[in-house]
Amino acid sequence: MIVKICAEPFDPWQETQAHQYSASDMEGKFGATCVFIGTMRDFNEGDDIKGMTLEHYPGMTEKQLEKIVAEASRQWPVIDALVVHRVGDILPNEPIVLVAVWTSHRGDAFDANRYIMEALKSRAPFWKKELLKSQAERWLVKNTDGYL
Amino acid sequence: MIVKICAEPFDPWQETQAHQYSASDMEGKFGATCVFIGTMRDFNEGDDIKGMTLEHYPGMTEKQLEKIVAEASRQWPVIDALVVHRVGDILPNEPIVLVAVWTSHRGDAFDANRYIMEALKSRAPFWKKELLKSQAERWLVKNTDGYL
Amino acid sequence: MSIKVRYFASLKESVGRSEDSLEFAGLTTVSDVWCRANPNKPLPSNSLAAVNMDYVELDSAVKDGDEVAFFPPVTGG
Amino acid sequence: MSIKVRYFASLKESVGRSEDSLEFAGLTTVSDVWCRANPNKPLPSNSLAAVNMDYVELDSAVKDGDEVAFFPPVTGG
Repeated sequence: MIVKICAEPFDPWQETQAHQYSASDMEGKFGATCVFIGTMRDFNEGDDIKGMTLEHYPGMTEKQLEKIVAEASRQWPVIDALVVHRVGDILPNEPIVLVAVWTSHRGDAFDANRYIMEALKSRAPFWKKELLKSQAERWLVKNTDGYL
Repeated sequence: MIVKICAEPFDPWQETQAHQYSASDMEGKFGATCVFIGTMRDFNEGDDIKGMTLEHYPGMTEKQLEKIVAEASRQWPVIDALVVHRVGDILPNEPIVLVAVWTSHRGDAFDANRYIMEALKSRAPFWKKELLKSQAERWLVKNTDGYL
Repeated sequence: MSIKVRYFASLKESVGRSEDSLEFAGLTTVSDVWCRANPNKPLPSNSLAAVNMDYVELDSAVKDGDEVAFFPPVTGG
Repeated sequence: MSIKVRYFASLKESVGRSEDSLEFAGLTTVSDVWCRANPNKPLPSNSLAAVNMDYVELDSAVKDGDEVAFFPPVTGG
């Protein structure tokens, strides 16, 4: 189980692949992998967005993410999990968050991944400030719920 | 939306990355990507598995998969989707199926992906025959439900 | 009329062939196609059937030129 | 006792600094820490608080050496 905060752009496919290939004891043991990637869009609430700055609370962010992954692992039989989250200045089309979960069966992979994503969105201390095309800046006020 | 049947081993990360990068009109437009990968395990129902042969019904398989993706796209606002499924002789640790879904919001990506996976498991004409370490062969009789 | 019949997976192994070409006169259904092709063998109860690559019920009508397929429950993914 | 106070995001901008070091005597709670550090400014109602990097309620006790943080609702992911 790995949690990483990343100040530079990252490639979610490479991260997931590298993590899986490095865990050679998982070979042949997992049947299901669910990966979620959140990517920065170039629009939000009707405005064109030029970029975004992601602030975090070093130390607390990692602590909360590790807690969330541990909670998911208690609720579902998670074989391995990887969480990568960007901080700093982000451009549209760049990945913000990657959550990957390896399990034996598909239902558990979906459920555990979604649990981690929802918990991350509501509890991991990150804050987004958007830079609009008009040069105005604004803090995002709250995250939306991922269940309808 | 692309559906592919693949007679050779494939790299799910490369496939997803290549698909996303080739769809340049999606750049900055999607916020969520959910990827599911089913991988062959080296054990099943208490037996060690050496390999597996996946048979399909060429033509009908593609037709059913395209139908399933179209159904998902009617139920959720899917921006793009990719389905890749192996056929032929498969070894443990090789990917069997890849489903990737791009949407604006995370809930839709999870829901649409899971819908496609469940429908694929119950309706896409594929059949698995396992080769046990004992050299015995057996057809899998049925797929399990992915919801508990 | 002329009907192509296809078999897959364990059903293919149990009938011992992967396809049949039937020629006969008159209207018919999917289950009649099975009986004509396999007169002494009942269709296993959990079998699925397709006509022209779409799932159908066993009492569906079949017309000239159709491709009828029989196979066990699917196990992909 | 000595308490380190930290502020993040819009709350950091609105108080105009990222941290404070408080020294005082006696027991106290998280909301007392806010009042000592920001005597003329009420804590915005939707603010979250943490002690030593764990979420806490505003009436939680604070002890010598704790790091107390205040921040707006989180918006990661």
